[in-house]
Amino acid sequence: MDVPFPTLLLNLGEKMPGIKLYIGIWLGLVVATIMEVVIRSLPGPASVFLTIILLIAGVKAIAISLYYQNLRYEGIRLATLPLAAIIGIVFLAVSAGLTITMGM
Amino acid sequence: MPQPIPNSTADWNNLFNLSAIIAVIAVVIVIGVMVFFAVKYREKKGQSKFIPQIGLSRSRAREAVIFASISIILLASLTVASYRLTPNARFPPPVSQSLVIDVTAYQWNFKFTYPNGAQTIGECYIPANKSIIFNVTSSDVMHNFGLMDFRVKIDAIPGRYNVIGVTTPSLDGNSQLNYTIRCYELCGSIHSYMMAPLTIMDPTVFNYWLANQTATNATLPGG
Amino acid sequence: MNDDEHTEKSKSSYMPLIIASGVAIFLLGLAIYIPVLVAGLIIIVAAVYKMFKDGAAEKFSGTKETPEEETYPLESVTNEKLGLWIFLASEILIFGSLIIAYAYVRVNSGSWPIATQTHNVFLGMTNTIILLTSSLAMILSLYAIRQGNVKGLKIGLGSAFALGIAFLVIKLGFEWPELISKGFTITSGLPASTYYVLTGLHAVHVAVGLVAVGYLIFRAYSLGFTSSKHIAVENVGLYWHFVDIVWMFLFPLFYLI
Amino acid sequence: MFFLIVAGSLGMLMRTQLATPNENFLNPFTYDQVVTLHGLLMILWVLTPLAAGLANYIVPLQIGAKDLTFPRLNATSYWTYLFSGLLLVGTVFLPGGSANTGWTLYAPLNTIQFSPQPGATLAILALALFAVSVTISSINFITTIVKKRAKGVTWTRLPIFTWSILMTMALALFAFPPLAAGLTLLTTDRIFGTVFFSSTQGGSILWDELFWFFGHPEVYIVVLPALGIIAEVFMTFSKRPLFARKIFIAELAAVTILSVGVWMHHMFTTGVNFDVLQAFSITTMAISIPFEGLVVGLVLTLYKSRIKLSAPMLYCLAAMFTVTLGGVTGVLQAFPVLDYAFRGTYWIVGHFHYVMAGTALFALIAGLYYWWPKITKRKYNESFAKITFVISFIGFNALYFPYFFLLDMPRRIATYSILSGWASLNFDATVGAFIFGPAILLTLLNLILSYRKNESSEANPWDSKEMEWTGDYSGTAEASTTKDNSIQSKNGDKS
Repeated sequence: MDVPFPTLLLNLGEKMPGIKLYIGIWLGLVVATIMEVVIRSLPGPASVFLTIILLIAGVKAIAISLYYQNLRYEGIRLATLPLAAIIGIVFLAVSAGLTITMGM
Repeated sequence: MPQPIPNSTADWNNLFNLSAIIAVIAVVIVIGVMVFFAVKYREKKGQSKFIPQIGLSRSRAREAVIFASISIILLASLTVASYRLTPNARFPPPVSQSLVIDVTAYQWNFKFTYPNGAQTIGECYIPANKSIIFNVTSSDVMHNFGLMDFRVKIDAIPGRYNVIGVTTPSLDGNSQLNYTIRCYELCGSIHSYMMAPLTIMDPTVFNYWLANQTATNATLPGG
Repeated sequence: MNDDEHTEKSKSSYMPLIIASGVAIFLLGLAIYIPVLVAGLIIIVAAVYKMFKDGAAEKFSGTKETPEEETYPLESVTNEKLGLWIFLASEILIFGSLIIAYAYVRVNSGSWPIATQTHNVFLGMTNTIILLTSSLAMILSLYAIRQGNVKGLKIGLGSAFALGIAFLVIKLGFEWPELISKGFTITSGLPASTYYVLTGLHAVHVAVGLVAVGYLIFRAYSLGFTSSKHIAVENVGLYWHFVDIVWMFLFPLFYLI
Repeated sequence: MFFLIVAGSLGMLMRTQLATPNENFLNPFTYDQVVTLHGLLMILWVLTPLAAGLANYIVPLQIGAKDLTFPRLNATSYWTYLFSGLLLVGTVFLPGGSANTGWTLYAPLNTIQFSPQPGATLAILALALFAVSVTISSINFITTIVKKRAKGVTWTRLPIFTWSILMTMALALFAFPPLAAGLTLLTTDRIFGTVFFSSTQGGSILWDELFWFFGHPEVYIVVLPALGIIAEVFMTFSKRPLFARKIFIAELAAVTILSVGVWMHHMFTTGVNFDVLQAFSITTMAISIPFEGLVVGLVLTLYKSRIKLSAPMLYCLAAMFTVTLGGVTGVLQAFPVLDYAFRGTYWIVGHFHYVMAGTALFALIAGLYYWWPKITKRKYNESFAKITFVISFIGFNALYFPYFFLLDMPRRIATYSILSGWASLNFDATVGAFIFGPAILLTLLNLILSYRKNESSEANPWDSKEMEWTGDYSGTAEASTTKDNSIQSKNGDKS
């Protein structure tokens, strides 16, 4: 518990990637958004849309939280907070979902 | 002549007594030990504050595991017992072998619709020695179709049909058996009065009554 | 609880009391009589303005931990950032539950209007890109101030603010009137309910974010940030990006699927 | 405190109403409102903040911090809490009265169609404001406990009460947002005419899900601090280290995590998919195992000790009794088939009053007595405290034990017929209520009186080994034994 913590990690929060990376990410996000819309306009079963589009959305969210919210450089310990919340939500979603689909 | 106890109630009582006994034993042990300690190790006058250490610095993993496993065994056995009973209520015998009654709860009464379309309000008549399936829903707020004499309950939820099944006992000597259906979910001001008598009759009498219902599709005066 | 009062006294500020009472009066009005709501709103706005003036929002920030405190396992994180992340976790839970509610009623109800026919996908996409861009502006302003570039900070914040405004204008000024004219009003059944409540709540978050960004701009001009002193920029940024993330999900859920 | 008295008197009103069959002391509608307010106030505005209030003073002391991390946020949380409570109480005076749906606010009875009075809307908004307040303070506490521990207060040496508060607050952080979401939907339903809960497309089940996802953790939000207090008091008054401290903490954590995963046992009779319900009944039984571990650990703490039966200790023993009884009755409800009979009856009422009113209230009073000299530098009247304890304990059991025999009496009924045969037990309960209520009032009076005659107490009246009393956070004394899992045991050695 009381291990001495490497001092070089202490100012990780301050470490930031270059400006180019941010703009690159932004371009990627915009492209992803347009892709979502394009995919929607393609013919095909709705369930496929749902999965693909939500996957893209998830990727976008992760990208934002990793780079814009700087989580990638904060280390996993801080990330556990949102992760815990997401796990809780997924749990609620699954249980609630079961009560719809298989409810008698 | 005393009213017979429905099977579901008998099973329920057995399970309840069993688990209640275990529970009481558990309470008695825990509290007994606690009170015993509290009395035995009470601080006496002029007693030195110095107490000999007995190895408390040691981790108590073993004891914890033992306690946990004991309770796991108890709970598991009770669980098995309880799941053996559960299906009686939730998964009744097929519709073909049973009388299906649609129950619509509303503020503040129950409406019973019989297979032949006959309706009664605020009172229910069912034959003895038969498996009955209540198909419960609600037309306004959330109610609860509670049949405590059979130890079963199911929520009456708008937009949703919930099934609860009971097997009626035989009359054994009584002309008819009288039970009460209550609402067990707060549903508004008159909740306290929301109940309906459940009458179990001899099957032939019941069929005659039901036939009459269809002939003159008269709904009985609501309770 | 007396203990809270003790803390309150020792800090001798009436701002929390004023804000709380304002919110309370606001809710009172919301429930009973709308003019009261306005009164509450005025109190809140006044309090917020007061906080702008004396930068009290900074005083809300925590006391710095002294080096001889145990901070395992989060040594590298400031108290404010930790607190903000905890807050964001709760926000995740709120929006998550709302989205679950949406999915729940949607799956339960047999028929659901086809999104692309109800909603204007183009406007939705524009809004998405606007939000993304404002996020970019936000992070770039943080980047700028880390370099000590105050001008860049001001530009970044300004554009983020403007884009946020643009988002709200498009949503409330164009989309909702269009939908309402189509008879897709808030009272017209579950699809409308879910849409207006979720996007509405998101819009409220955007508005709150705008206030915060406005505060940052105000600070940037009055007291000023330096390359070492810019916790507020980073934390507001975190919140802003979170609002962005939420929209990343709301957009496909409502406009595409 | 104020809310405690209000809610308590509401409870008395109910008991008066139910004392005799066909009573017309309150009309049914008023009775429903009383039920609702009593539930909401007691659970949310009394028990939860009482623990938070104690923690607000004790946690910084226990971890050697000057104050919470965000004093302003703390104040904000307090004032929002106060105003939300005032709003809720205020709803009574509105035309049409307050919410009449029971504290579970089941849909669709909570919608505008079935409870049109504005008071209900305001009550819901007050609840939302309270959720905000709780979220703020949980942010504050978690940050404080993680970041502001004095040198030497490592996670291993963190006092049990602080542990319990940490977990309580984490749980609150998890539990309240879904409630807030549900309340948002409900508010828009009531004000802007959306149709979430009035819809028949699973509206009311949806409310169940959201509400109980909050509702069951809330029970543990109330109970965990109580356990923390009991542990502290046991350690101090038995001069013993906590039995198997690390395991105790691990069990606390297990309870915390599991408690998020059991809420559907409140929905056994909603007729939703039965496999899910059985899974949840298993998790419910799973949670009882670490919980039992906690109780056993506490009891074994007393083994071979020197117990001083002061008032806090007595209250904690009482709390142990009630938590055990409430716990086992809870386990019985974990079986769906048994719950078919229990649901919505006075058995349930008895169960959760034993857990909440019993455990939480007794333990919190114990905490008040225990830390009173620390908080106010005053001495309370010990013998008076003991007398009030005896009275309140007798009253409590006279009040709630009969409920276990009212197995078929529906809860929240305003009255019942003489034929039901519930009269005598209800009368007992009412008598108990009229013993219990005044006893609690006397307890408060005792604390207040200790202010009046200012006879100051010494710094550490219980000569406790806990850090908030000794003020020694360095842990240097135990530095040699950091591997030792129980610091206090070394303290015992030295003493």
